[in-house]
Amino acid sequence: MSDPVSNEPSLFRDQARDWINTHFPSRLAWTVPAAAGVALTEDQLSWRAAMGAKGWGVPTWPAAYGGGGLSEAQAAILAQELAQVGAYNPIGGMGIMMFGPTLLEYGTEAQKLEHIPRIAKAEVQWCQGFSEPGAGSDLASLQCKAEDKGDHFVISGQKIWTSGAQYADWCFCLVRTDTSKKHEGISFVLFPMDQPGIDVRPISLIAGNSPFCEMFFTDVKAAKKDLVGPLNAGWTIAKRLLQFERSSISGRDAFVGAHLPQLARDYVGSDETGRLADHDLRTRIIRLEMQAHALKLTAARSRLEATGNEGPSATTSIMKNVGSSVMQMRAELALEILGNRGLGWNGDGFTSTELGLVRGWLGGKAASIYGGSQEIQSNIVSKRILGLPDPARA
Amino acid sequence: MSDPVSNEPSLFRDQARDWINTHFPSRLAWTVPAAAGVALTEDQLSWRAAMGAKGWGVPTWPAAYGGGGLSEAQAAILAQELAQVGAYNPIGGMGIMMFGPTLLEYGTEAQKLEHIPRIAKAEVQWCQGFSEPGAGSDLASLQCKAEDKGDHFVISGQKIWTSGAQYADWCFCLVRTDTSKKHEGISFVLFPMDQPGIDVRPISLIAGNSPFCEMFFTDVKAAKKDLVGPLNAGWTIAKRLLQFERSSISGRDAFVGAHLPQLARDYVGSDETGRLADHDLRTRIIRLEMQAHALKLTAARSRLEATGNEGPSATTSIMKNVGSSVMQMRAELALEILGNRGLGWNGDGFTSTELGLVRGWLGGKAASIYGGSQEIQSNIVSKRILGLPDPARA
Amino acid sequence: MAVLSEEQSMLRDAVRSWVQEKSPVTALRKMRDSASELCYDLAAWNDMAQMGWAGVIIPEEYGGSDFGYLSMGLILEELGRTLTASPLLASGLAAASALVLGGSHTQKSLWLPQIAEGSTIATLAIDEGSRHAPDKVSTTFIAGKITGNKTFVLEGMAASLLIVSAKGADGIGLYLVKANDPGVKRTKLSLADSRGAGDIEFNGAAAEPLAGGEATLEKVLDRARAGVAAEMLGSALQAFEITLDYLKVRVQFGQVIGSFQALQHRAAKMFTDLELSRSAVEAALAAIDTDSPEAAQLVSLAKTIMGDTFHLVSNEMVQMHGGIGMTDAHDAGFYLKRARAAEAAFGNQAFHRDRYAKILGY
Amino acid sequence: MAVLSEEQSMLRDAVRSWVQEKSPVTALRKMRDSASELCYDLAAWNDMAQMGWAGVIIPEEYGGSDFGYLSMGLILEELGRTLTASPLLASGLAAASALVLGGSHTQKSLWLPQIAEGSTIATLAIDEGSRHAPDKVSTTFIAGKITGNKTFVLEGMAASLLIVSAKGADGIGLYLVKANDPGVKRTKLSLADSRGAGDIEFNGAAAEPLAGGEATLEKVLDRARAGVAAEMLGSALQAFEITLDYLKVRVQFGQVIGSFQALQHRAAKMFTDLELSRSAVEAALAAIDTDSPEAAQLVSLAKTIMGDTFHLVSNEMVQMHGGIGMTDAHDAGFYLKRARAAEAAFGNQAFHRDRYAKILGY
Repeated sequence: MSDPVSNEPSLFRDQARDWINTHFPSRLAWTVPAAAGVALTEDQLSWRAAMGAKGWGVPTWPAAYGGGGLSEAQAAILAQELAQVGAYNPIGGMGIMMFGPTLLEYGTEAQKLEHIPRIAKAEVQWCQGFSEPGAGSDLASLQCKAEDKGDHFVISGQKIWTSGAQYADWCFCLVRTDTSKKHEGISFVLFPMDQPGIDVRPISLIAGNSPFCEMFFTDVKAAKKDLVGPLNAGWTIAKRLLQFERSSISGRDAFVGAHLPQLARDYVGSDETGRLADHDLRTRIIRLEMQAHALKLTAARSRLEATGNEGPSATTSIMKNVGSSVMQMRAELALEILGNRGLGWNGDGFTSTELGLVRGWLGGKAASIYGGSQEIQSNIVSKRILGLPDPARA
Repeated sequence: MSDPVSNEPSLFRDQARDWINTHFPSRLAWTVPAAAGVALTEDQLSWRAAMGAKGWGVPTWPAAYGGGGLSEAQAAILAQELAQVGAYNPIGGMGIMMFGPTLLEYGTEAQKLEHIPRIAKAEVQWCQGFSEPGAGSDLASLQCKAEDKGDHFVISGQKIWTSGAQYADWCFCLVRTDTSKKHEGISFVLFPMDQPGIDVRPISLIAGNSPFCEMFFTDVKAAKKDLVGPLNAGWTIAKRLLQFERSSISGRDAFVGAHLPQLARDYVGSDETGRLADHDLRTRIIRLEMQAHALKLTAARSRLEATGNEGPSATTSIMKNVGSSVMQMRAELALEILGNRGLGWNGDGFTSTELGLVRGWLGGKAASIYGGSQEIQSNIVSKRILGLPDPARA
Repeated sequence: MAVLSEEQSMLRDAVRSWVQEKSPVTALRKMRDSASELCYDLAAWNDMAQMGWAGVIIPEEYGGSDFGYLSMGLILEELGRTLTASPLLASGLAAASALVLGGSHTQKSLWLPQIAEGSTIATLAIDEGSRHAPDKVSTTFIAGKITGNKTFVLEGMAASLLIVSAKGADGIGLYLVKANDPGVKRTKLSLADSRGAGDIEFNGAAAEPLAGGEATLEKVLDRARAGVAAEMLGSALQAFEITLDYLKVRVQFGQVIGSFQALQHRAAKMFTDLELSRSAVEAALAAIDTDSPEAAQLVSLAKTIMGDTFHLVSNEMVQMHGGIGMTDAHDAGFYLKRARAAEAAFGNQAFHRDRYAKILGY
Repeated sequence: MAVLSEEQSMLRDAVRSWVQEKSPVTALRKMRDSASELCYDLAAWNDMAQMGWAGVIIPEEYGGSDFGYLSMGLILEELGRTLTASPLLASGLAAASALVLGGSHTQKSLWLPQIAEGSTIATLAIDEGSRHAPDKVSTTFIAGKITGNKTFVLEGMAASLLIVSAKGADGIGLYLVKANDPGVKRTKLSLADSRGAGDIEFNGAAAEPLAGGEATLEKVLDRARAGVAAEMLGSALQAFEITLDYLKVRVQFGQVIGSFQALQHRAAKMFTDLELSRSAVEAALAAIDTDSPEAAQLVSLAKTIMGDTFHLVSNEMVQMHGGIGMTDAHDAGFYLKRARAAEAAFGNQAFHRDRYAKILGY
């Protein structure tokens, strides 16, 4: 599955470059992965298969489970070499960002061997059965219940805000296995989505798309072997998974969106001193750009400091909030820069960039809600990091 | 004490103007009242006596208690006429803003006849014995206690943040008369300051002045006749007094401080388009000026809407917070405008205006702390006005 | 709330009950989903016109009630509560103002009664680029003909009378152009807030001037701005109240979320901003009614404060509702989209901050 | 915290224990109350110099340790925690940088060893007006003589060597002037933060140029700015930690006030800003150490973010302490006053926001 790789950086760089040149279909250069639900071209399939076989879609996961087995330094070199030729990573989704790392920590050997290699090859798409209508920020109040039927559980209830449920093969799901306790009555189970009793309904969002679904479960089955961790110990695993989720989000959001200085030069113009003509707007663009820059430096510092650590630390909580706020503010400023042209919904009257910025602005409002809302993140910082207490209950 | 005044606005205006021309010493034109503790000049004494005798220092208070007995409309005309010739109102202080209005509502006829006329003539200075070291925002947790000794109370304990205690003749004071209850164990008493057992110590503040004092009471006496309202019913009266305090503060703070556009023109200069040369700073000055302008319009609207009402309503709580925030922001911006010259403490290297702005900036930080902190005001708005509940106690 | 006359109170109450009964947010949703060409409900507009709302600022001799801008503001505020789409702002306020301020007796006699009865929709065609810049005009008026491109004309597709800013011999002025002139070409724009707008090309369209040049233009724009601000006030208030109601019923962690102090303080901030906004909006409308020299300054103040407030409240509406606020099935998205469109209309906050300071000389 | 070398960790620990033991905030208070002429404690300064801190960025051949700017930042951060007043920034960092970057071998040989051992205090004299504007220089260098007025020179009264920006034949450059030159007249300024500064008049004072002109000046200023930012980081961290401790002990309404969510979220905001600030400050110092072309941009970023953060934290320190924070007996006022002085030093946030964008071309 994986050829031996050199530990010498410059040698590894040569090896990586050679491999990419051999396997990356040049017609895909500078393209992006297909959206969820869209059929792949032959090139896209071949690139995914190659990266999956090599394990380089998840370069630092252990080779024993289909990962690349690379060091962080090698993974960084690989990323540079991929970027060099405009090659995207074809292995992505929930399984990579959240479920895989969690299962690597909490799964049994059998579970890891069953699921991780298929994630690493992007053969299986996962979805996340966490939130419920009454359990959003207060996730642990979830009600969806699993009854013990000997060799399997039977699950009934409702989940909501499930990304890509309509395309998913498997679901990792939080279920209530003890109604007498709150946090200690939750279990973490896996089950396939192609079974009776699962009703998936896409939710139409304000941006006009439907990236999330509601899921209604009626007597859905999960095998006992697919219980992760002990019974009623799912909350600990869920918290860890949410850390990975926040970590992946925080690294991502802040740099999504328009290049504001350039957009403003195009739409607003510059004055004779070379400054953007709208000074009020310019000041706010600068503040945003500085915030984004500082976040980028913080992410780099955090990676450096974590060298040798076990994974994302609690400080990722600050990055999630700053990241989503930077992203949302960038979208707001882009809209303001566009002026009247930032109000389009569809039609020929607007360019696709303009329409994309409007849709992106609306879609981005979710960033401070999902994966732990802004308020929850602030609670986490103030309680876990700063040690501020809960109010006394009198 | 008070000549009959006409109810016809133009006639009243003539009367007011005549009276002012006769009684206002022209040497005082455009001067300000002497600071607390400074001896008055002959002119100042004569002006205070004239206004006190006429009752026009408190124009809308009932004439029966030494007030002016004027309508709101007449009081407005009087204020205009005073402003016209640069005449200040020599009757001020705690008694006017807070204690007088409260006693007018809650005092017995005998109490009003004893105290209000002397306040209206500025013959007696009052101070406020409310806060304690352990009872700031949570005022009702006060400990200073009063024991019933038949015809009088004996008071022991400590008060803090008492404005002008070193110059006060009387104190209105919250004391604990029942230790078994919190809010329902507080009484509102009055006592003279020139008696044994009162130790007043000025507190040195970060601005370098000492406008507040600590007061230590050891067996201080308050006569039973000087209990305002029923025993253990002082909290209601205190809340009303705090409303008057906030109302007087909110009307005042927002317009304290430098005229920023002018200050900025002088220190920063303008560009060729006539805009202030520092555009980043300019944007923030505009925001502040707009906030102040909107607050001014709100104060006017609130006065208009309150026509016929019984006094300051709960909406004054928003004005206190906006007022103190505008005042503090104005001071911050003034400092920024001054640049290096906004860092002076004393000496010839700085103008008195510059030094005054620095001291004012520091002193103004108290505005969001006293008279109900910013946090308390926000609690009041969210609970009393918006009806948001306290957290459930589990 | 400003102290209202008895007639104003009655008017406000009438609008309020009509809006709640006949024009809830579902009306806008239905209109959007039907992909209406007009972008407003014609029957509702006829109702409104019949109740005289289109003639509120029009003198009685030209078929209006001469009730003033504060009264018009009351109507727009109530309409704003449910995001009611109608040509009232473009026609009954902005275009009518242009005719009232700059029209000859003949022009007024012809157009104002039709506007007041709602049979003619008129509108302003001012902006040429993506940003509001009424002093930057390339459109020309030469020998009775208008030539140039106007963009983002509110109700541009529905209007039969266009009031166009153009450069003539004496500088910038306003001109009347009939929308059915062969020299007029219109293109519909599909907007996020589902309101009606179009781009308009003028190729030598016949035009007649209004009096007063740039001074009239500025006054007309200020009236439109104050009107938008009044509408925004209603929308922001409703968005806030919906959110406040949700804070009182949504339970997480065994508490209604409105019991969490961080949310309480953010709610208090919104309430505060709404109170300040109301003061500014009402002062601007009142200043227009009295033709105060401070009107321009107050209008810029109102448009800015109101813009910032609606911006904040619409964002908080989504955030405080959490996931449900992100769904199209909830109304939050409608308020959010309308907020940005209203902010941009006739100059955004940055434009009006700059203008406010320029008026005051810094 | 940046990943430190072993030497850097040792240095930081040494500074930390010295600061906590020898230079708590009470030292500044005592200095202020004694109305010291120098505005720093001479014994403490001698301690610091003896430990080699004044020579950290000076090459070994001129008596320093050549330890770099990140190391100097570590020292300043620790000193900033207790607001320690010393000429380290003015002399050991800013003036030393000018000599290192622009000095001839002779100049370096003469001055750098004295600066490194702390026996000579040197400082920059740059600003001429109330605002930082290093490109606006009226002071002239003609025929070996400096003439002009400099204001707000840090440690201006203590310094024996002045490094002055002036206009010479080739434009703006830096010049060495001895403070005891008969053409130098100094006036002490009494500042809110109790640090030392003076106005300086130059009337034909003898001067010798440093090399590199305006480019050197900018690099020197960037080093000073990064140093101030590092000091601010320490001050802001300490102010935050003192406040956090208070939130955990002060009881109102039967709760420690740190249990109130609104205060918790404000604390979380401060923590977040401090983390972002640290990243920017360390990146700026590291960029100077590697002479990165991004140094100027990173320095403006650091000075701005750090300025905004210290501004916020110092205000919250007073507000969250309530009345006690307003008293001179508490340390909050010292942090507040120092915050504003440090914000203004070598360009405030507005200056550096503008500069940041100009560097990036917008």
